Amino acid sequence: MVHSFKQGWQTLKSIFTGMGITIRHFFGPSVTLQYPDERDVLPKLARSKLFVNIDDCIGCNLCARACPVNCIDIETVKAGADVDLGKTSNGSQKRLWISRFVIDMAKCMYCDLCTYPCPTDCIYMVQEYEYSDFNRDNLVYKFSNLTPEKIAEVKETARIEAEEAEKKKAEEAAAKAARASKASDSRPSSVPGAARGIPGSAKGIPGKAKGIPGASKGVPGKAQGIPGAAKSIPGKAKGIPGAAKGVPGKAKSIPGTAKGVPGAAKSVPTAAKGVPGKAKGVPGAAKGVPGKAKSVPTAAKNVPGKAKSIPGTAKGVPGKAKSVPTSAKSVPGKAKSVPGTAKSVPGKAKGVPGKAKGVPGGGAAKVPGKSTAKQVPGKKPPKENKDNNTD
Amino acid sequence: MELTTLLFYFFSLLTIGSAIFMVFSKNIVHAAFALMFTLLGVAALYVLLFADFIAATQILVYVGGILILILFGVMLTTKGFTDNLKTLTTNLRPVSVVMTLVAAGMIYVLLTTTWPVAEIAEPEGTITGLGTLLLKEYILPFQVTGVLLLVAIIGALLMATKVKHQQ
Amino acid sequence: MIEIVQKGKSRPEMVINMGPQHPSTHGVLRLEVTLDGELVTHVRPHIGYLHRCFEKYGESVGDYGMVTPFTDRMDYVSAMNQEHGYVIAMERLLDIEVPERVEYIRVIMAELQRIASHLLAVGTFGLDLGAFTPFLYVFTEREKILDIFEKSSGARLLYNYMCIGGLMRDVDDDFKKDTEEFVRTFRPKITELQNLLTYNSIFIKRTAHIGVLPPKVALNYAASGPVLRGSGVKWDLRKNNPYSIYDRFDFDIPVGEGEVGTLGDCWDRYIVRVLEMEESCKIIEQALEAMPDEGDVQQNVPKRVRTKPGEIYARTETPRGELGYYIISDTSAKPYRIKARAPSFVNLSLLPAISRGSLMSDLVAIVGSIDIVLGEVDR
Amino acid sequence: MTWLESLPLAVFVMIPLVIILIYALFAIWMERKVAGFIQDRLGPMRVGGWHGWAQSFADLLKLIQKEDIIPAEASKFLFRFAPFLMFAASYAAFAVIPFSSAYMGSNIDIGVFYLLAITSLLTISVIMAGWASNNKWSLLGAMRTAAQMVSYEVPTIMAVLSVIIVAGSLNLMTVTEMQSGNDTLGFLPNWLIFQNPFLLVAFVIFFISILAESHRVPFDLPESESELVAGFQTEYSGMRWAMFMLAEYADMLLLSLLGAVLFFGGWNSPFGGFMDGPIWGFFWFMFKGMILVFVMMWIRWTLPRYRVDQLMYLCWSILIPLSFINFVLIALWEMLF
Repeated sequence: MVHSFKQGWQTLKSIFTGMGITIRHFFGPSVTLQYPDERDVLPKLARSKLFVNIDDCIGCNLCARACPVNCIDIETVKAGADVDLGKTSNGSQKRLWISRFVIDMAKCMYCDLCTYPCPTDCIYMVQEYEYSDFNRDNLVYKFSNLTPEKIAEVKETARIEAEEAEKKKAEEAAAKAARASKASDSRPSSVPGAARGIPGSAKGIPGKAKGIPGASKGVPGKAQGIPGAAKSIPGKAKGIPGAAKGVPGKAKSIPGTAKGVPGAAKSVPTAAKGVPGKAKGVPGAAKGVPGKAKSVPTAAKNVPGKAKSIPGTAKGVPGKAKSVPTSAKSVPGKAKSVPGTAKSVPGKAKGVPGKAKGVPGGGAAKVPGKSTAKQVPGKKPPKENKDNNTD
Repeated sequence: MELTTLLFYFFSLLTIGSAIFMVFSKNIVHAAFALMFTLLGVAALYVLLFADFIAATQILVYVGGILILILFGVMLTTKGFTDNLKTLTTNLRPVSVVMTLVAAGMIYVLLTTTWPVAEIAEPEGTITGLGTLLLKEYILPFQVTGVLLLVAIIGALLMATKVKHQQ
Repeated sequence: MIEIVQKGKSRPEMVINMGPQHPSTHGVLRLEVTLDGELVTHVRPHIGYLHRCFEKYGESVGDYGMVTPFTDRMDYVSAMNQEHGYVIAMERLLDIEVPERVEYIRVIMAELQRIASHLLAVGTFGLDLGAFTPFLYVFTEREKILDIFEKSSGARLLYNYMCIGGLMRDVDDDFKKDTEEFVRTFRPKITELQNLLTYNSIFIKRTAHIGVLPPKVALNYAASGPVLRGSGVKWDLRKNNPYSIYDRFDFDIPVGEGEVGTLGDCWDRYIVRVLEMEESCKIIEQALEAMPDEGDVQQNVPKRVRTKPGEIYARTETPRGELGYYIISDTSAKPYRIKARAPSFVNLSLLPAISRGSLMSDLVAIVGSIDIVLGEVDR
Repeated sequence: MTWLESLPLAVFVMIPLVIILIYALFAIWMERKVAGFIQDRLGPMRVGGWHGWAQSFADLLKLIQKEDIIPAEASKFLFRFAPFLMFAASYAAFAVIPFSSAYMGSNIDIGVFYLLAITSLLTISVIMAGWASNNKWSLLGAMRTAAQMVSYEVPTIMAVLSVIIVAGSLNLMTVTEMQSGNDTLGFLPNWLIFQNPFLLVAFVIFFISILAESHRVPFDLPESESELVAGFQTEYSGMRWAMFMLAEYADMLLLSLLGAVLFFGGWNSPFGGFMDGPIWGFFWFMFKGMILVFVMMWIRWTLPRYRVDQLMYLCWSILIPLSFINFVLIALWEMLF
């Protein structure tokens, strides 16, 4: 009897002790953060997302080899002997075109092993952690800043050089050379007939491209990235909130914008942050409607006598003249204009190779105003844009 | 029609309908739940007769107690699924003959009796009256019932401990 | 009249599947429970829902250093301890001497991780028994530890912080201060937990005399960690077979004593974890005091791991028990064979033995008190 | 009475429904806030602005939109019917609660008795839901609930009876009226809990029992989510599940209000004549009820839950004998003083 009363008292006592503790916490402060409004300050070493400073990348493939889950995919093309690719920030000479530098963040396990072997420290983890997406494909980040045309061009060059080397060999052993040449033909890296005459279409409209907003993921005010094109037309393209949230990989996919400036299409995260208000909605090169890839012809026109065959080509492949892939994500009404640049597909402009070699960087600035068709604000870009997500 | 009359017919139908369902249902659990409606209907009829205490007792004892006991019995004693438990009708012919006769007799009585119609009068203090009756006039039956229940409880306890002992 | 219709084989028992999506199986464990009423007559754990081929991966992934992040993923609740075991195994295989500072940092990290892991274990144990609030209180403390980890390693859960021969990077500048601060504020929280949960009489009722694991059975099943110590067996590799620099510290090994119930019941396993957190605090304090302030954590890290044919078995004490790595090496860059002896897996095998005859609700308590991590069980 | 005449009656009986609905929305929000604050969190903060006050509305909206899933093998009618029966039982019991000196659903003599009788329907509806779901977890949960509720009805009734023999009436309005004013000493209100020392014990028994009756922690075995997934509610979704929640919260309020009537003077102001009157009476009554609800929540977020056999042990071996002894002692005290 006494025992059970004692036990009962113990029970009540322990319950009241517990309730005392919880009521103290009831009146105590909260330890949580109201997340989207308040954010925790991440330590500077926090590992949240991989980033590649492509300017410093020498294409050594060490990071891809260090990755335990193979989420990094690098493809390089040998630069010609006469081409100077510049140096990295720590002074090593770059010898390879990085035609493909893809990191699949959906696969990445954030182990940080890839960052240690990098000789130029160009791959590293950054603190950005809010990049979840509904589509797994959007977690594949592309860092190469070469346009498809440029890639095709450098590949063609590499192929020709390789072929020349082969020919030299072939002179020595003809049968052997024939076989070797076939093999090199079938390699994907040497697509014949790359359209090289096209770059520069965006550059040609410096005065008009006052703002190519919209490609950002919805809210213009948050577009953090700026495609390289902005750099090439400083002071004129007042605000080009770029393709996506500072993801350099997206910059590539605005062919019209970045085309003319291979190498310059650096992602400048946060650069465009304040800009969207100015983004007036003039698309870069074409109307954004496939089939009306007018900017391409005009761009080509400025390369007199050289790219003659291109207008017809671009028009002939309407389905493939696609505008910015990332812009497909933009919410109509917010992303007001879509830089709907057309692009002629490599392989079609067969007449061009060799002739337009000097174009990137050159004859672009002369594009007449008529090439800048105005994009209707609020219009959604064509659906098939997504397919154009090549690099 | 008056609301009370309407309610009376509604609850009568509920009672009879669910009773019929209960009798003819093959599934014993369904039958048990149908019994619940019957009991509730009866309770509502008690209310309409101003027997509020009886009505509440009806719910408390039959619905809250006995019916749950039945359900418990059904669910706990058969260790398989209750689906496997089916009611079976036997001796259908003799029973229907007898029941038809009984029903005919009852209907005859129902039709031939002249039912007195009285003014509705709400009785005052049903519990007080009940309490007085139970503790004065019917004290002996009341006590005997109590003893009977006590015996039942002791018996149940004994049976339960025996089963436990055997295990 | 009532007729009982026999449909096929009628069994007096009810078989239910607890899991793989059940709130209290701590992951994707599936328990096939045979019930007689609410009495458990038999339990069969079905595992493998989280199998990620750790061992096979380790043999194919590239080189020895690339295995470390996968060890994190075995017992993701105590990743530091998993790494610690692996790097110790590799260092013994390669005969690498580890700098003093690295050893101290590793021990501090491992002990912090032990506290974090035990906090999770006691929190979820309470959660299984219906006490939601202590779970969040201990999580607040766990977050502080994760903050310390994040500052130094950059990650909050899967660190990949230790590497063969050293550490991936040096600790944060505030590391010492943060850790001291944590230990100082953590001790009162243990007291609070004791008052709120441990000595709550309902909690005691739910855990005392439940799932009793006699010492002999525990040893026969090769149980380890708090499950073994809960049965009163004083066995802790940090003391019995010291690795790293654990022989330099002064700490006790708490064992279950059957304070409120039978020796080896759920409460004993629980209290061992709580007391171990205090011991870990002691170790951390001593280590912080003795830790050299300067030193390159990478100085003995081999540029390339070159192995000779050989084999090694190294075992360490993780929060869940004895974690052993058995590695066979050849001259290639990849391990020939890696086998991990996972304590959760071994401890889980106890479940049928100690849960027979208990109630359904006790089964939940027993699973919680064994504290398994399915990542480690399935590997 | 004709149809038209009964219209005001219909409005009259709807008043508790409105109270329950508003209270349920508030209580669900409150539960979350209490849980949040106790756990060093903030609880809902976003919907509606100030401290997420509209969270319950958002949830309601969500639940309305949800698909009404009925398992293929379920007993369809019973599955659909059970939540409504449960809520109907809770709601019907509010008829005899004296919300204020001016409002009471039905002023019948057997008030408490009726209330206890009608709440026994809750047990049936739980069994119905559990059985009709055709799910083992549901059935286990339902059996536990039924056993628990039937058992705890006994100590509840004993505790209520203890009050009744002091008050001398089953009518809750009468019970409340006799608690108005201050007691002989002058500073304590004339509430029953201060009138008889053994009523304090009765209150403890009553409170423990109503925790079990409304299946709250530490007696939340019917839904013990760590064991039985969600007990008898496992298969329910959308509005039917919301009906269960509504019934559960209504039950909580009902029993808390009953406690307020029986022990804390119902709608009587704690300050004697000060702040008295029908409207204030309603306020005080709900206030007292909500304090008991708050204590229930406070307990919920503090304690672990009992095991099913321990629950039964507590009921049959401790509470029932204790309540019987207490009952006799109260009767003796009443005879002596």
